Amino acid sequence: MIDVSYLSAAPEMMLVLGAVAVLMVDVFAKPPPRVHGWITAAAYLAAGASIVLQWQRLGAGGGGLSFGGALVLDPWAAAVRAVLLVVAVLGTLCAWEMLAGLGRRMAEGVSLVLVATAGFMLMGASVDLVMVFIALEIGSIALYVLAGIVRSSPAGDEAAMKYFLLGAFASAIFIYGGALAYAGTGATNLFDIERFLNDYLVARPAVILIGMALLVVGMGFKVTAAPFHSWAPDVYQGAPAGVVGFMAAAAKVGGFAALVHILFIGFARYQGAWSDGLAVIAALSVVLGTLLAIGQSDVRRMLAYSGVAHAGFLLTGMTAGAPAADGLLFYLATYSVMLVGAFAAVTAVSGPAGAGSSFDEYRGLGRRSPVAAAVLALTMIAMSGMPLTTGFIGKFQMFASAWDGGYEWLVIVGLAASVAAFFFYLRLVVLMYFRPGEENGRDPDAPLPLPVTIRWVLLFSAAVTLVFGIYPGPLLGLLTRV
Amino acid sequence: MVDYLWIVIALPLGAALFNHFLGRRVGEPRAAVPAILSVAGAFVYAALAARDFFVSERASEEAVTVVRLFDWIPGLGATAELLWDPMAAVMTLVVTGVGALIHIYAVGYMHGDPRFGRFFTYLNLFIASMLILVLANNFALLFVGWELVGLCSYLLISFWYTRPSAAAAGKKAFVVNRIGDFGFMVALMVIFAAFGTLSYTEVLHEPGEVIGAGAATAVCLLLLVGAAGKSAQLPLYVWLPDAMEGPTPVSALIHAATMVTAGVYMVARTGALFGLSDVAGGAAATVGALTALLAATIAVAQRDIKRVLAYSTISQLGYMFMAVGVAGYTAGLFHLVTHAVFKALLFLGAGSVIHAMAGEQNMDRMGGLRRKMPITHLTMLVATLSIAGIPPLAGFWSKDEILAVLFAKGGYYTVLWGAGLLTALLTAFYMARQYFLVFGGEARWGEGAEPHESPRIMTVPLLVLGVLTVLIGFVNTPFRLSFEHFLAPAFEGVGLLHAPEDGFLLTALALVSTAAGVVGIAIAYLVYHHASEDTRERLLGRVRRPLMTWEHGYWVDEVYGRLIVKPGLALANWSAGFVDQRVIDGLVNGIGGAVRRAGGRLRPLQSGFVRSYGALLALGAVALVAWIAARGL
Amino acid sequence: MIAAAIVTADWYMTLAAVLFLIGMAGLLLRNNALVMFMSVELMLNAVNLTFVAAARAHGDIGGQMAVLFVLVVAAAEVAVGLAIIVSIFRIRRTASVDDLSELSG
Amino acid sequence: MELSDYLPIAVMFILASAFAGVSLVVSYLISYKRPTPEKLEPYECGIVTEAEPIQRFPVKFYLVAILFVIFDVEIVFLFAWASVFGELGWGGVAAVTVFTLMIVETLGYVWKRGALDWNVSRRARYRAAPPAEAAQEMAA
Repeated sequence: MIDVSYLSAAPEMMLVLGAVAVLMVDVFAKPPPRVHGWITAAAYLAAGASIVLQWQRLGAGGGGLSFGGALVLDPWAAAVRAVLLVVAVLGTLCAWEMLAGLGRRMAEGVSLVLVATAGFMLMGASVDLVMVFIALEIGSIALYVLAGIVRSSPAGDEAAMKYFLLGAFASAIFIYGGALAYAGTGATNLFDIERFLNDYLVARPAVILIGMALLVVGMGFKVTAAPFHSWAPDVYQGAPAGVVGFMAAAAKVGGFAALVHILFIGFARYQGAWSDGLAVIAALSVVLGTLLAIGQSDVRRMLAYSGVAHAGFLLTGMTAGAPAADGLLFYLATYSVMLVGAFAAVTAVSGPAGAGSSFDEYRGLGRRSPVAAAVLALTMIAMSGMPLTTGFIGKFQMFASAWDGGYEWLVIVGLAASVAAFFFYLRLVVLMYFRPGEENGRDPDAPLPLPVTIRWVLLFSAAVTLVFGIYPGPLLGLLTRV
Repeated sequence: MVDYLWIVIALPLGAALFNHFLGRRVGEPRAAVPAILSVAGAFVYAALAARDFFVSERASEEAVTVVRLFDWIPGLGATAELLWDPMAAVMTLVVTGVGALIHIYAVGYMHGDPRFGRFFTYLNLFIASMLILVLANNFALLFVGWELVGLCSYLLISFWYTRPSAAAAGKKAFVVNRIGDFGFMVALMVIFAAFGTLSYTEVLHEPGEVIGAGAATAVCLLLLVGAAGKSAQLPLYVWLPDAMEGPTPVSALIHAATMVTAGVYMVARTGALFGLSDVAGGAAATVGALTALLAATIAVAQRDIKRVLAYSTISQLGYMFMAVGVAGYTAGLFHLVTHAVFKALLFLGAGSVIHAMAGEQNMDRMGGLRRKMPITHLTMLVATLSIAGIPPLAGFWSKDEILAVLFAKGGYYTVLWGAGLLTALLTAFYMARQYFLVFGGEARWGEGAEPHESPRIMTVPLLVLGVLTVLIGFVNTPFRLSFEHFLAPAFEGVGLLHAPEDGFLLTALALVSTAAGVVGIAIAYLVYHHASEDTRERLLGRVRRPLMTWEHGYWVDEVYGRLIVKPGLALANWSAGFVDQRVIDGLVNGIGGAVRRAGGRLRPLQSGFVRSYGALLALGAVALVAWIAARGL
Repeated sequence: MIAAAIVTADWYMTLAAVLFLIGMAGLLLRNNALVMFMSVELMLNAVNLTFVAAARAHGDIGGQMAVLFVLVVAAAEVAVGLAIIVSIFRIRRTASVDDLSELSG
Repeated sequence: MELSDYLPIAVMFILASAFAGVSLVVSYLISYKRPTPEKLEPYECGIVTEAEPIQRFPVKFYLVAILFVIFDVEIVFLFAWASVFGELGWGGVAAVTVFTLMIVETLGYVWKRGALDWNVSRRARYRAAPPAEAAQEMAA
């Protein structure tokens, strides 16, 4: 009955422990911000160590189900955790200035980041629909609060409100899908669902199919796939700059991690039905995301729509089913690092807690802050899928999977959108390097202060994007174990 | 030697990095030193590595070496591998050799520019990218180089970005190239789907066993779209004339000698695939012929010294496409090499003239420069005669071989041969016209202009290229086909079309094409040098209509604009006076605008109201449920 | 016995579907954040009803356990949601979500 | 009746949603929109509203209510545990202990932050250190 392997949830436990410690230390000792930093770092280290242990266990042939079948320890779960840990560390560094500016509520902010990370990590490990739901809510609720954590910002409040209402709506749809799947199959565990669908010939599987579709909708919301994306631009624009990169990347990784388990394990039997559905969503996301990004005049909204398009590319690969898994992970890992890097530059420009990032603020950035501009330019180029960056390799793998899976039309749509996408990615680069700085009273060439935490994030994401773009072998090798 | 071939790429790349970080600190003349040395070093290294190819009695398999660097994208069969065969060697030598000379020249040309170091950074980056392109052993790496040279081209065209026209030209180049790249990317997907790998070694080795003629035609036509974008062929040539906004060394290196020939190189490289499809080859040759003729007529009426050369480049690239289209790969590559030399010379000479005239590019305000600039004059004369096809200069041998190959193919291709011949006549005419307008006759320059010969750092490269223009043609004369033998291992197993060996026929063809060149020069001499001002006006007045059409490049920019922009607006532009610059937002910005408008139309979706977002979400959910339920039931 | 009078699990599930749709309609049609939020709660309760009914039909305890988890998650959502609504109300003096449309495009 | 035999539900689900969606769209498309402040009042009845219809409660009621809901609902898990107490054994006890400790920790946190004080003075004292944030602190 009791098949609990604490190792299979150890990283999350470490993070939650860290969150608890931050809160407790804060109320009882009222320490300076740096103490929270140490605790957070310790929590990340412990989580990282547990992930390493998990890899070792997996390498020794261990792993498997745990906690009554709610969690699984497989290479996918471990790799997703590693990606999320990197995202969380970068995100925390990026947000640190904003968090430290929260004063007495800083501890809450820090612990929310830790808890959100734990939640999304759990999404990647869950193989039970109820567990996925709980993990999803742990992550999401923390993000709702983070979006509005700067009290003095009306835009932040609006962002939090929209995120919350729509997120709650999407979660309700998701768990209703879970309920219908349960009604149809008698199980919430994905392996049990798989077994049921394999063992019995379901004569009229309407309930199960509807449930599956609603599950896809719920996850589609989290990963900002069109037409479930509409929250993303507003939330990215309104939330405090420091956390946006983390919010965007973590939710996307978590959402895809869970979607992969749900569809590739639980509903593998119905691949014919869901891969067509995914293809349609993917095409819609790619086209809508690209078209809408072109007209934007705010960097964060542009990045949000580009995120919609990227969700589309990821879904494009997913249509091929299980063989696409390692490519997906590579794409997720590299894209989220790019995303956090881009938002680190955005944070440097709009200030740690700022809302909105008009294109005009980026004029002449190349002179004001060469590092931020260079990294932002690199991430833009990488997101556009230029060769010698990770963006190209990720995208190519997605297209190759979809082509192999028989979705040639989807690949053509994706390629056409990639071509069009150069417009807006390059527009920002041109703005930063080939346009004079704005002239609203201050010196257009005044150097932009770059906090050391943000500089680290920028350099790290640039290094990852370039090194693994030129020489992706090791990363691919690591991830193909999935 | 060959094992460390990556050094060839690493050298310019290292110099680019050096100048990127230290260029501003080391100051103006010194920043160029590592740049020049790295490219020259790459040339020397490549020449030494190519040494083996000159030993002719080797078995052909041995001549082709694949240098494996590291596993790049294992799933795609894309290993970072360099291919070292005679064709790659030729391309490498052209890129680094001509590149090194142009680097030296640029030291003088870019003198005093505040972004001197940055210029050499881009230039070196370009050389490295171009070498990746030509040395790649798989399509993925080829694509990497392909995109990178495009990026460098974009950066260098808009190098003087404070000029709005330069920025617009850069954008135009980039966007048109994206259209070509789209075709190329789809081609890559199809190749990958059909062969399961992107490696040349596997794809190009007897591809007929894997794919049928239909699939091969599709792949080749898609590749051709990509090649047409990069090599400025119909209908994607519109970016190249505008690209002349870049500094002249850039025009010489990228938009004449090297990058624009990448399309030709790619078609030659994939000759095994093109060999499977007569349709694709015919399409390439036809596109080439049409482009050659069309661009030559446009060049006849240009007034800007660089635009003449730009259209001339497009026209000459058309020749190369004709050659590779009929599988005359040797002829095409031979012309590629000679053209790289004499066209670089022409551009550098033009740059020297522009430099002397303090930025003036209109040939109507030049004239009589022969005595002021003796070295420039002499070298330009050699290059002009060469491109006009006068023996025994380089252009004669290579152009003649292309025409001979076309004639040998016979049938439909005889028509293309005729077009090529007509183009040769026009080429001779407009080049001679340029020569007489710039160097001959009376000085027409305005007050205060003081033309002078350029400094030695610019004239020495001119002289070197001039000597090469005289000599390089002799590597492949009908009497001694050294170049063809040299390249032979690269085309092992590819149905290569040779020039006819019938001595009489060859002589006849050579005489005809020489005659065309002579006639063209003679007409130009009569009209632009011999005739008095009045006679000339009267003569030109009679052909005013076609001349105006040509001067405005058949209004292609305008036509493209009209296809996309609102017809009324375009009509207004049409009648408003055919001003080229005004309607520069042709196809390119038209498409951009259309896409942007589509995006704008979608924006109300994002009204900011939570409930409308919720409604969108709900509708999406309902639609997905309905769709999946319908599929599954 | 009339067959139709036997209340099967289907009846409950149909009721749940109706509740879910009512909640969805409420969310889309009302513009007061609190009411919208209550609609979400209604949707979650429809989920609970489905779980319980299906658990009953399958004779499986798992569905009932799921209900507990959904309940708890709903409570957590309530806490956060109300806090956000209160916070907005303090600044803007309104609970109408249509007034929150400054971020758009 | 087969459990999987839910096609009627599916049809109704789609029809009802489509109906709702279509009526939304149609009403949006064909309706006149001339909003006036009166029309946007929650209760439009001809008389100009002078005050908010409902007297608002102080935030502290809300805080207590929320805390109650959270702690109340969390305890639900103890019932589930209690019903299989015997089967779970010491492992179960350990898990529930951890769970309870987390709840106690939360309680400690809110208590220490002053959320449970009906009387405001202690919260004010807590905030005395950084006074500038007092204004932002209200709903914490």
